[in-house]
Amino acid sequence: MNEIPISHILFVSTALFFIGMYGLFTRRNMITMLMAIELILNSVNINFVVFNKYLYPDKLDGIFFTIFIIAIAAAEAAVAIAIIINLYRNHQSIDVEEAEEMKF
Amino acid sequence: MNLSLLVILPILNALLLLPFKEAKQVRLITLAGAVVQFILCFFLLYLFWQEKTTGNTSLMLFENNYKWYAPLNINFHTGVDGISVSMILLTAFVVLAGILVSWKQEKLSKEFFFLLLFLSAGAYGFFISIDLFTLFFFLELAVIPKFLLIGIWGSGKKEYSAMKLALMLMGGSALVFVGLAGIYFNTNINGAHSFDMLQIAQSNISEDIQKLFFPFAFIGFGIFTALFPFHTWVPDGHSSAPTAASMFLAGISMKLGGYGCLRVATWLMPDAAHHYSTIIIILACIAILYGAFATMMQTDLKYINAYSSISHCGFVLLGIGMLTQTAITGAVMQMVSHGLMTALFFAAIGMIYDRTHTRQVAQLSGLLKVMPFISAVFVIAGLCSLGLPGLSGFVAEMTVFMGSWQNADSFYRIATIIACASIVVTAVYILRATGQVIMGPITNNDYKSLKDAAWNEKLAAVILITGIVAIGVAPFWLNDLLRPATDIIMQKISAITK
Amino acid sequence: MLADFFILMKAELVITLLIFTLLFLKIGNKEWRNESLLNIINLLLFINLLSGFFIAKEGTLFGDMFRTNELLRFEKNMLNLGILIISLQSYHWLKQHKHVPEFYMLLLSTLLGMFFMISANNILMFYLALELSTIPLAALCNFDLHKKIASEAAFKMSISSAFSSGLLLFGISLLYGTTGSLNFAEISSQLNGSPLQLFSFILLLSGFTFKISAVPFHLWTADVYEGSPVAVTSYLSVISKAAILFVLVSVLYNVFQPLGSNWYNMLFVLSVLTMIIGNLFALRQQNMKRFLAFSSIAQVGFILIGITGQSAEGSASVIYFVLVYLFSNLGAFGVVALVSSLAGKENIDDYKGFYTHNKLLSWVLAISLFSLAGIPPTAGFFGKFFLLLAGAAKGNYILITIAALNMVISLYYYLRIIKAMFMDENKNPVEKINAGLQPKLALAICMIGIIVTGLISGAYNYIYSLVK
Amino acid sequence: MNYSQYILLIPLLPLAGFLVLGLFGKSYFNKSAGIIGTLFLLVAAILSLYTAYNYFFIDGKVNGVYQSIIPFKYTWLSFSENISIDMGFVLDPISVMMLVVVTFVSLMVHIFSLWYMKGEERFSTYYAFLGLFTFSMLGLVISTNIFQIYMFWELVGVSSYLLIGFYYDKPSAVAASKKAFIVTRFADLAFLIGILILGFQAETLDFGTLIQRLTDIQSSQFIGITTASFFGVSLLTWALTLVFIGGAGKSAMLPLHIWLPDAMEGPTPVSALIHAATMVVAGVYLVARLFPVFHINQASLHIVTFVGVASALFAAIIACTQTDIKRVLAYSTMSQIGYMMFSLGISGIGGENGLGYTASLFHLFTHAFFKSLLFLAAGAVIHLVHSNELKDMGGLKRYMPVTHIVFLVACLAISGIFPFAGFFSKEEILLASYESNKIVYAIALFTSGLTAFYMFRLYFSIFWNKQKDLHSHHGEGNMSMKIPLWILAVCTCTAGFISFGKYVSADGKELASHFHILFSIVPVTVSLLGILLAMLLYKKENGKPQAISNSLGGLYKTAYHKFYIDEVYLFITKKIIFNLVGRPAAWIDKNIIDGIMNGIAGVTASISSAIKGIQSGKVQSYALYFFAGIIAMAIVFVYLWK
Repeated sequence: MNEIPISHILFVSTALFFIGMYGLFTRRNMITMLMAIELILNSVNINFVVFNKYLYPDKLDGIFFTIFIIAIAAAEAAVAIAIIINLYRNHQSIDVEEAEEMKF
Repeated sequence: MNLSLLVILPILNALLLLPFKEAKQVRLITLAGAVVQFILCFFLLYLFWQEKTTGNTSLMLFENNYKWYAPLNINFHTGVDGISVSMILLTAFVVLAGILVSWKQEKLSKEFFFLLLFLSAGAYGFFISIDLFTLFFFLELAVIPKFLLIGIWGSGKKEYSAMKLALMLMGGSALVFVGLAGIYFNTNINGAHSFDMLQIAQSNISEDIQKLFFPFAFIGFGIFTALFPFHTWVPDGHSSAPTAASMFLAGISMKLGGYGCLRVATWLMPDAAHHYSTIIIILACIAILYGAFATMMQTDLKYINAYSSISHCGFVLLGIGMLTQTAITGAVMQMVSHGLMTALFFAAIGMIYDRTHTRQVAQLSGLLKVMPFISAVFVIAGLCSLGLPGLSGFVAEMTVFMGSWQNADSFYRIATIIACASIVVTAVYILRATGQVIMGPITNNDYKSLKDAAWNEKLAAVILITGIVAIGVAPFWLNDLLRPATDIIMQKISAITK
Repeated sequence: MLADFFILMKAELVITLLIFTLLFLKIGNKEWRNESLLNIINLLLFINLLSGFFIAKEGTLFGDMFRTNELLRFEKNMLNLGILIISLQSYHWLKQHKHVPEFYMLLLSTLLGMFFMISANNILMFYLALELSTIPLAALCNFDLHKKIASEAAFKMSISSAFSSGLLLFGISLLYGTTGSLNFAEISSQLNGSPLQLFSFILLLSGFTFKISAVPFHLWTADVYEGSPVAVTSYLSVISKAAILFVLVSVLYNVFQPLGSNWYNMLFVLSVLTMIIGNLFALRQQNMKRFLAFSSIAQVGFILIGITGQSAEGSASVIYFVLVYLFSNLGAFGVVALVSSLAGKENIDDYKGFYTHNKLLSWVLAISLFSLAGIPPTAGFFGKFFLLLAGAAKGNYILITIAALNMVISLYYYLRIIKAMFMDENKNPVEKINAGLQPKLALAICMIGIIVTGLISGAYNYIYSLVK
Repeated sequence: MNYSQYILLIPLLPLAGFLVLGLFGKSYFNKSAGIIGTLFLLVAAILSLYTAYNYFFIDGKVNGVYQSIIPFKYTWLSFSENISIDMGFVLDPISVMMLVVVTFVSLMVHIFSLWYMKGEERFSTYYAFLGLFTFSMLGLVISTNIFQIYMFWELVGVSSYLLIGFYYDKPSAVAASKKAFIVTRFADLAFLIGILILGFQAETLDFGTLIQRLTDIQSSQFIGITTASFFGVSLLTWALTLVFIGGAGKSAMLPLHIWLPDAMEGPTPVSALIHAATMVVAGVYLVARLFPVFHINQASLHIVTFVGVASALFAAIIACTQTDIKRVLAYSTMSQIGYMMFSLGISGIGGENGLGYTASLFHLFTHAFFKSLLFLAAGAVIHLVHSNELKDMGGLKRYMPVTHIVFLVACLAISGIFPFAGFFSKEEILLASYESNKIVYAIALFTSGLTAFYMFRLYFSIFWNKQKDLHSHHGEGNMSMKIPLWILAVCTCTAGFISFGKYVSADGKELASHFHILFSIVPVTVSLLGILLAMLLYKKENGKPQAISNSLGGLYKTAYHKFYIDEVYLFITKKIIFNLVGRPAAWIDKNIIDGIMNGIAGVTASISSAIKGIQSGKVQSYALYFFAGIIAMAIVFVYLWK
């Protein structure tokens, strides 16, 4: 069976990374921004898995790392969403442009 | 004698003030401490003479070397030579007089005296340091008390002046730091870097390195001693400061710079000093004449004295730049002399200001009639400033001129002549001020009921005048004190000029 | 083996124990009065601090993932001390707060994360610990739930840190891709300076410098500091920075040693930028916390110089400076916390005439600021001096000159506060503040620390011997 | 004879007087200050007379040459092995002569002031200052070291300053004292530079050694100083000229004389002491002291001659037009010092050639008596009429007979009428100039006539002329005023008969007295003509002087305004120094240099606010900066700067 070349997969992960980046920079909805960050993390996950599978198949370091990232991303999202909810209580909005009171 | 006492005593004295609340107690304790310190300094002089006359020829006397930051080879290394002793004496005089002058300090007197003592501790520490780290430590230690003294107890645009002073002096010490770091990393004593001046003086730093770091050290210290064009903190700082702080500032703090220029920059980096001497001399000459001319146009007594300090400190730098033994001795003498004289001047101005509440020359007149003592003090300070024989200014200036003239080269000679020319300009501004303030008819009726100096002010003035006259009438003792020390500096310089 | 486990992980275990104790206190039926609760907690934190000084051992655990030694133990003790001081200082704030145990649970969780981070010997371990120390912090920022700016701060904190950890992870993944290992020692042996490795290192470095808020990764700092409760701000600016700095030093010095000349240049640029930008922003600030935020950014610039020293002196000076910085910054924050919670004022203008009624507090703040500015005889002078000296050892005098001149700029804004307190007139200066025992104790510790750690060379010499 | 036992007391006694009265006078001796000061000086005067006796008649002379004896010398400040400032005491003919003159005149002034200054608020201060001045002047004349002379030079300057400004609440006095000090200070600058050149080229500051080295054309020092040149003029000429400028400043020679007339603001006895008899001749003394060196450098000696002659003539012309009696006397002093100067200038060394030297010092000696007499007498007059202006005076001879007589004596003396002192000394000067330079002689002769004219103009205007009625006056004064006048008058009559050349000469050897009756005819006649003219014009009140001055028009006006030299100076100082140097310096300092310092702060602040936009408060832009930072770092550090 012909394996998919590593560069293809890396292309996907990098694309995912930048898509996430783009989302983060441009979305005004805070939840969407969080989702964009999840995209970045997922690109990292792909990277780890791919590197592990293709380059260092004898150890499972990368895979483990991926699992931990998934777990932590969940924790992060939980806290972030809690904060966003609280922010919504205070601001009556989850538009990121509402949260620009402190500057300069 | 353990020199650390000189630092510890004022600090202990300052700490002792803390529990007391009454202004009376505070100033008594301060005065007592200052008197003890004064006596201690004379005792030091006595011991120093004794050592010297018994033939002790070591570079530094009463050396003490405590390990401090061993991994970096930083030690608390103290010791004195003739130059330091004279500076210490100067400090003792000015401190005592300054405390006496501010006897009536009502506002926050505890803090005031605390800071004064702290400042004096910094100065003493600076002069006894052999280790460059401690030297730098004490140099910076003396900056912030000045900021607070000016900012809290000052007058006029005090916050601006205080800030300017602090920033410019810190800028100076930042440059000094770079210079010191350069020296430190380019000395190699048994495989280790060193801050110890005695060791550095023996190891030879290569000429290129010296040329690189000399400007840092020299300009850095130069800012403290009003090196043109970094002198602008002087007029504002001095004029906004309360009397005692002005005295300290001009009398002691500016001397830290001169001492540093000589001891650190010139002594440790003689090649570079030689290389840059032309620039130093030019700057010093500019400071001397330009300061004097700028003084002529001032209308505020404190500004007059501040600008004249720029001019007078120019002599210090000139003496150092000339690199002859006599000139360097003269530079140190000028430091001592200027310290005493300018402190006296500021004391007199402060006394006048306390009574008339103005320092504008145009608003004052005929004070001789109502306050003969203060007027006499003012005149004596003025005469010292313009270099009257019998007072210290003359001795110092003439020594600088003599030393400068020793360089048989028309550049040096013309520089000397330019510097000499300042004696005329000095006379002009001093006499203008005296003529207006002290003499003439009393124009303001309020002045007719003013009182002459109180005991504390008289005592302060007498102390300073004693110092001035002691040098002016019998300069040989100071000369004998300084010569061996400058000789050592000269040995390094003459090694390269030959 | 088991004994080893307990001894080596003692610091972490004690913290965990504390967290669980608090948890039980919370879920227990008894309604505690806040005052007694706080006193108990402070006592526990004190015991925690003491426990750090006994029974020590060096070694590694979990297949080389976790290690500990004298130096790390000392660093952890420093953090313990810091957390005790912060806890004492936030007494007045927490006294009126509904969620005292939660606060400490979150706080101690982050501390636990930092301990693991310091001890990490594996990049996975490091990442996990980093997240443990970050995620609760975002929650802590929002601890004053009803405050608008607090939630804004928390949001900025969580998004920024998530973003930065995303980039950090991306870097780690690339690093993993090029070296094939997660173990520090193995990574180090695989480094060859290829562009991909350099890129991954830059990403990694950005993650670190984000945490210590070096320019240009610092932008979140000011907003978060300003919005958060003072206790959290001081925690962020001192403890969290300190922990990351410890790790940064050890990672750069040990793991990325092969890329030394590369990261030297990077740190050079970063430190210059950080000092200058931090200073320039600090000049204009009106809010005390925001001001201290920028001042701490500028401080980081100086610390980076120490790191560039790439020598035992360098890392010793960094750790020493962190100790000094801990005392100084907490001293300043202590006063700010008191004024904020008891007088409700946070602006610099409010500090005008502060000296009229609060002599002692003014001096405490003044001395702390002097220490931050590096004025003798405070420890800050020594700290800065050693940092710059360590940096100068490389012969990069341009960096040193810039740094020295930046110290002058920084002096300006510190003196601005001093000026406001001592010199400026104010019709309604802050009334006399009755600090109470706990904050006083905290401030006393800071003052003693500021004076003693500098004038007495013991601290530095000890750290130096550990580093060596 | 061992001088050192008492000789130091001569300068130290006045100093002691200064210290005692200066420190405690106000509180303890305000009434008795005069007596105390006078007693101190009396002792000093007796001691110096005794010294003079000892020196001139007992042990000064060795092999027919007067030696210079140094009974005391102390190294005050040493700069290097060779160069040091010594405080010493030299006895040689001129210093001993000056000792006598200074102490004697000072004593007279002290006594005179007892009456004149009575009731002054600062009576004790006055005597303290007199003591200080006397001390400084004595120190000056006994100097063994060129730097010592400079020190005392400055000290006399300051004493003069203090005494001119004695009436400190008079603005004119304050201005005058300031002017006197600054002008002389300016000259001192030249002196100082001259000293530096001489001292370092001769490698000594000691007078004896210096003169010895610089007159020995073989010595390396002499070769050094003459071969080195600056702007094409040898260093020796420079040095001597500069030293002479110093002397000219103190002696009010053209063009540095402007302070002297103004200095008359001081109390009149002070003018008698300082600005007539002693301090102003310091310049002459200085040139005389360095005379051997001057002599070897004729160029500088020519300058001395030229300046002396010009001053003599110039001052005499102005003196004819002034109406303030003290100013007339001041210009007359200047003119007489001009005589002394050019007399030195034309002199040679040894035998007949040295006549000018002897004559000059002889004139100095006699001038001291008659000029201080004139001043004291004028003081008495002023005390009576309370004015310095001639128009307030007239016909005073009936009120003050004593003053009248002594004034007449002094006028005759200064005009050079036999047998008064001035006659002898002036004859010698004229003779010396006749023998060496006819032009100088002619000018001197003319000036001599002018001198007689203006002095008698003064005399007649004061004591004759219109009859003024003084309704209330307090008499001529008591004995303490009359005694000094008489003593000085007697001296004025007799001093001329001393055969001065026996004691003071350029080479220390005896010089026979020069007195040719035939030669004297011309000068005396000229003087008599001057007197006659003055008598015609001023003895009776009439309109002739006015008519003459009107007919002279511009010339008179120019002379009356002292040739506008004051105005020139004022222009230079006010317009050029103040406005073109001082003001710009202050401006530059305030605006440019300080402006740069403040500008740095300002620029920092403006950068700070310019970049505040980075901190926009938008978390997304923060992330963007973050990312941009990474990209930038990646580009820089991965590819550009490894």
